[in-house]
Amino acid sequence: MTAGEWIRTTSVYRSVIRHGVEPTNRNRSLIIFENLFLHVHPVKVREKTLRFTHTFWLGAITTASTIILFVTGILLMFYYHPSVPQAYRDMKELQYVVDNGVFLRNLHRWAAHLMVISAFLHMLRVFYHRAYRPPRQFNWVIGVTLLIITLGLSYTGYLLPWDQLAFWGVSVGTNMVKQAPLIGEKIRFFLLGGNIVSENALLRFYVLHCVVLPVVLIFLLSVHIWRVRKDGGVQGPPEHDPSPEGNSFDSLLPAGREKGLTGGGDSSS
Amino acid sequence: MSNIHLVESNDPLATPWHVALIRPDQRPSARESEERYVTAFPHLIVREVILFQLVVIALSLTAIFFDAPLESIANPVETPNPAKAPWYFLGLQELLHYFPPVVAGVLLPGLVVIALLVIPYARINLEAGPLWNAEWRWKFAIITSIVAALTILFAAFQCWPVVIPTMLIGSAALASKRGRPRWLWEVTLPEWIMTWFVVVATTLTLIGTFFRGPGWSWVWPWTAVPRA
Amino acid sequence: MKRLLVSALSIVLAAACHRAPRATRAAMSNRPSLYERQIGKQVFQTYCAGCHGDTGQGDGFNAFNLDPHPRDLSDPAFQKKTSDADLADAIRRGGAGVGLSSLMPPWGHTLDARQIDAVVLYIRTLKQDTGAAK
Amino acid sequence: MVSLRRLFALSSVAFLAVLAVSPVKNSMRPYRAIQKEYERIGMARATTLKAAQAYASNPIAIRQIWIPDFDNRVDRCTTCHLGVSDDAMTNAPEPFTRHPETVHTPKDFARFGCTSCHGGEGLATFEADAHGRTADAPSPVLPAAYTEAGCGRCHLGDFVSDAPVLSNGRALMEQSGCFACHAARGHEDFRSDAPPLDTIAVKTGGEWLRQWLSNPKGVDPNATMPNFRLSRQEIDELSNYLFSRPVTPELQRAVEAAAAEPPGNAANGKTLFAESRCITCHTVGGKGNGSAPELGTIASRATRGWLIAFLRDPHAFNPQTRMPRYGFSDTDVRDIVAWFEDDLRDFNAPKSILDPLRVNQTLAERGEKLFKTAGCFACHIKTTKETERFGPDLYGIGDRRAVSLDFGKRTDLPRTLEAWLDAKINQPRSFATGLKMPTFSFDPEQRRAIVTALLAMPAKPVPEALRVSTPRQASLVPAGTIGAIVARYRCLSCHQIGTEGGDISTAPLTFEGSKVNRDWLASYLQLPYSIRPILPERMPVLKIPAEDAAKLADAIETWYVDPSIPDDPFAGRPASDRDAAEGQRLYTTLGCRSCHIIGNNGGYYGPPLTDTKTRLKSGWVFRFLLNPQRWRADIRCPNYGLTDSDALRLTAYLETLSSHKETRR
Repeated sequence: MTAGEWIRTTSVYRSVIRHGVEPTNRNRSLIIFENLFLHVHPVKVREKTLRFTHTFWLGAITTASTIILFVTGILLMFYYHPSVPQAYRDMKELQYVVDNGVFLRNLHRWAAHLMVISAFLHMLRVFYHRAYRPPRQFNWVIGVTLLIITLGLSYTGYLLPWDQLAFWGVSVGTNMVKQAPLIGEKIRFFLLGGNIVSENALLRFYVLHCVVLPVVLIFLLSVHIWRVRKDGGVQGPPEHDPSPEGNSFDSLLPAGREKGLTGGGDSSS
Repeated sequence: MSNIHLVESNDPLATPWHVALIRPDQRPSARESEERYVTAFPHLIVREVILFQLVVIALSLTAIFFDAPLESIANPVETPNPAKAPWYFLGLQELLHYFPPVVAGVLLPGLVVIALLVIPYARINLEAGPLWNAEWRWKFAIITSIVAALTILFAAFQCWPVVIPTMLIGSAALASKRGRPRWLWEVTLPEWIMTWFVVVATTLTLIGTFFRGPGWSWVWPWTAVPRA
Repeated sequence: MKRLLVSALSIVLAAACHRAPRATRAAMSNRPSLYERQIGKQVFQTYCAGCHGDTGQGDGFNAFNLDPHPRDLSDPAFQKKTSDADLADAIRRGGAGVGLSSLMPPWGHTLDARQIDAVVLYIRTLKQDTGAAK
Repeated sequence: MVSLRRLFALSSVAFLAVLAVSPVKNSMRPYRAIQKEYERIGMARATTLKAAQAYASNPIAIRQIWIPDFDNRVDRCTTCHLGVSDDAMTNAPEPFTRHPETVHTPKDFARFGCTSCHGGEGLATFEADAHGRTADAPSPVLPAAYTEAGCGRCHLGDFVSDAPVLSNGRALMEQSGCFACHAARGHEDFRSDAPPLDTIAVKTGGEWLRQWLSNPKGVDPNATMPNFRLSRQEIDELSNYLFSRPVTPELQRAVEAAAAEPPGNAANGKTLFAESRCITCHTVGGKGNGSAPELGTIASRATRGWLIAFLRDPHAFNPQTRMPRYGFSDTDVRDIVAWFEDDLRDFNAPKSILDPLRVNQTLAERGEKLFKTAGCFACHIKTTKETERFGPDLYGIGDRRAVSLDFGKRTDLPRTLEAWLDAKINQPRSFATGLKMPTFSFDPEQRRAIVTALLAMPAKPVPEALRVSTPRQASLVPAGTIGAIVARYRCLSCHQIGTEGGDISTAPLTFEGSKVNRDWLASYLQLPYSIRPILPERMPVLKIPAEDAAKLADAIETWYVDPSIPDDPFAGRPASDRDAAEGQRLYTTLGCRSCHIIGNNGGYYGPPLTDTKTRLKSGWVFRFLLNPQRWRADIRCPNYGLTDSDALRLTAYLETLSSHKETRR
């Protein structure tokens, strides 16, 4: 008996993992069913959706950036004080004293940029593939909301280093908000906790960046991904009928139904 | 499409596998669906993990070779010239250069967000076929006049970064009526509009990021002096 | 094990380099910092130049009525034969203190050790460059 | 599937490899190697086994000095500069060299850290960042030439001991009138002592004014007015404007009346001039103190009438002037000016040099505008609004980041703050066209001093508790009758009382009453003589009337006394002849005669002691001998470290010295 086999006989292991390791379809299904995180996937997927050009994996890239941002962000929070001038000093401390501090900060910064870009490209991809069509209308709306939240996260995070770039970037941005008729001034005051970008603004942006927006993001992202599956999996390029005059069942049927009928795991959760 | 009815039922016995209602003016053709299915594990999951690793590798390499910018400590009395917003808002800031703040800072972004949100609910998007599919005379007149109106409107504000893409995309849309190349002919009206939006937004963002110097004046990226 | 190695190594090194510190301290006087020279110059011009002259040649305006004459501090031979410690001692205790003319007053109560060191450093810069003169 | 597995394996390896880069880089940070090097050098230099072990057992870690009281400063410089307080590291290679001893080192390392004095980024653990050799560094390390700027951030006084360059720079800035145009912390109430221009039309001629405006220093080497590099046209406009200004009627009458007076006796004037000791402030042919105008060509500079009227009452012409109002008689003044006209004139000057200018009204109007736009008013018009200065303010100039400076045309300069400042002072208008700052002719040493003083102006003042400044004492300057006498003879132009007054005289008056005998003082005021013949700056014969002199002497005897100086150092036990003889022996063995004259014997570096008994009070002599520098910090007389009894014996000896045979008591 190898060590691996022995481990699999222990009661602790069996209390955690309830399926075997043999590559049978049953085990492969159980892996998906029995894992909270994996069960957003169907058990079976159409093979062609795995092709790179089908979706360009843009949603996955955005999600991957999100995961990186969460990990690096939590680590950075251990070293950060949202106060003046300590916030800026903490940037210096990351650079000079904290082990891998520069790497963490760089990773967080570049991942944030990647997330904005990939989310935007994801939106374009979905649009050009007409994947917003029924039944995916609402998921499109959630997606647009997620894009706005992504911009909000990036923007609130922009202030936190409290350097010239941050201060003036945020000053310029919040001055645009001020232009909104009637409520512009009020919104700006509400965002900044005052009439100028000050320590209050730093604290508000910090709370928005580290608590409010991430929680909303997790919530909406879960709904978004869950609905991708509920709506019949990812939708790639619209399928062309070879003859323009002709009509196929595919274009008549809502895309989601089709897979449900042909044995996808739609109704299994 | 009112002659098509979908049968909604969960009873597999009551629901035949395929129901086809064939319009009298069209010939019946049932395409054989040869969809192959694979289990999500490992095929999808492994790909996802690889993708995640690739993203981490790409970002780590970037993080190792390029440091995130950090300037001197915030100083409310020392205004940098120009003071720039984060890059994704520089398109808006560039618009601010041409339009009154209410228009550029509130109206236009608000319109964009609303337009994006209603996309899946607008009939024009759902039913869109190739632009020149039918009623082309009428469409040609409308599109020509809209493009012309937009061009004149933006030209009135001397907003050339919008005028030029508008004219280019507008003429491309009109030119696609010729039917060649084929893929161009197939582009729908919503797609033309989105393309126009993307090109304009990208142009404005690029200009705001790389071509704007002190006093929001035009500079070339290669002649740009370090910010003072 | 590592500790043992370090100790052994240090014994060897200490033995090998026993003479090093003395040599480096002597070398120090050739490299006063700019600031030290500034202080030395200031002290010299305030307290010494009246008799020893601005360039240390013993030609200050008060020199002519002093017998014996003030020392020519720029004289290379003098510079060579007098150590820093001797110079500092003469400044501190005055001529009478080191068995020379009492006309050179003791400065030990007026200047602190740091200022005297600085002035010694400055006096060293007054040495005439015989090579260049010829 | 196989290729997917291979890809997965490959990407996993790459994934782990890439994530390992940063920790590896982290473990190879430069300070680690530097600390190992220090250990090596330390062990090589160690003379004892214990010392060597100490070097070996030093952990490799970031070291820092934390100063909570000073903006929460953290200095990690000692992470690499490990040997700053290690005697064995004298002359070790950088970064391990021991810090030279200064007033604050090594004792104050823990109190002030490193960046408080030297600048630089204390938090940094990389050399380039720490020393500020990056493009956007907020405070680069001060270059060695400007090191004393660090002292000036806490030491706010004009004179900072042990910082000669800084002190010189601050004095130069004050003298050159920098603060008339530039606002700076601590100089808010600066007033330029440039003369008012109201009487210029009756004082001088158009030709002289033209020469002066084109280059003040060329006309008078003592000029404090900088060169404004005016064009011929601008000079014409300004001269016309200045000559068009109305002259105060009384002064005009006085000048005209004086011009009509008969000529004086030049020979007598020459004698009067010499005993008036004008070169205590002025120069003649370059000889003299130089804090007032050169008089070698005075008769070609001002009209006879103006000179006579001015000498009679300078304060009517310029209430700010430091020139005393001598007690000359009307004839005296005529004689002096007659001598001026004979000898002190510019013999090469055109005859018309003092001819008044015929005012052209258009030019004068343009000149009035120019007077404002060129900033002349900043020094010459006493405005009530002192908060608004003509030039840019100097707040925080020492902390300006190099990237925020406008180098303009000066592409030749290194992009550093000190290079920018030095060039600004040297050639202010070389940066762009249309700049207004005039050109001062400072030599490189003076520029270094001024740049040092500028670099000492921080953006944010150091915390209150760390500031060292001479407290502004309540004024000890008298008012009333005595005050009027002091003001008339401008005692404070040369002497100090408390913290006020000039620095030309070596004798501060704050405790003068404890120092000199009243009777001696009264006669000295009427007819002073040279106490320090080596100095060109001597007490002028001000022709103070006996009555005024007596009043002054009484006031000094009463008010300006130091209670810690005993009236009778012998405490009721008068010194014996033996004590005096012993004192005389001390006088010889200590070598006092190298500087002091008694009779005909001795040097004249210090004041002669022949008349000690008449001049000085014994209590003061005793206290002075114990610690000369207590009287005045820059006293050259060495502290011999005398015991009380030796000092008393020496006092007893000096008390026997009197040129008058009779004794007063």
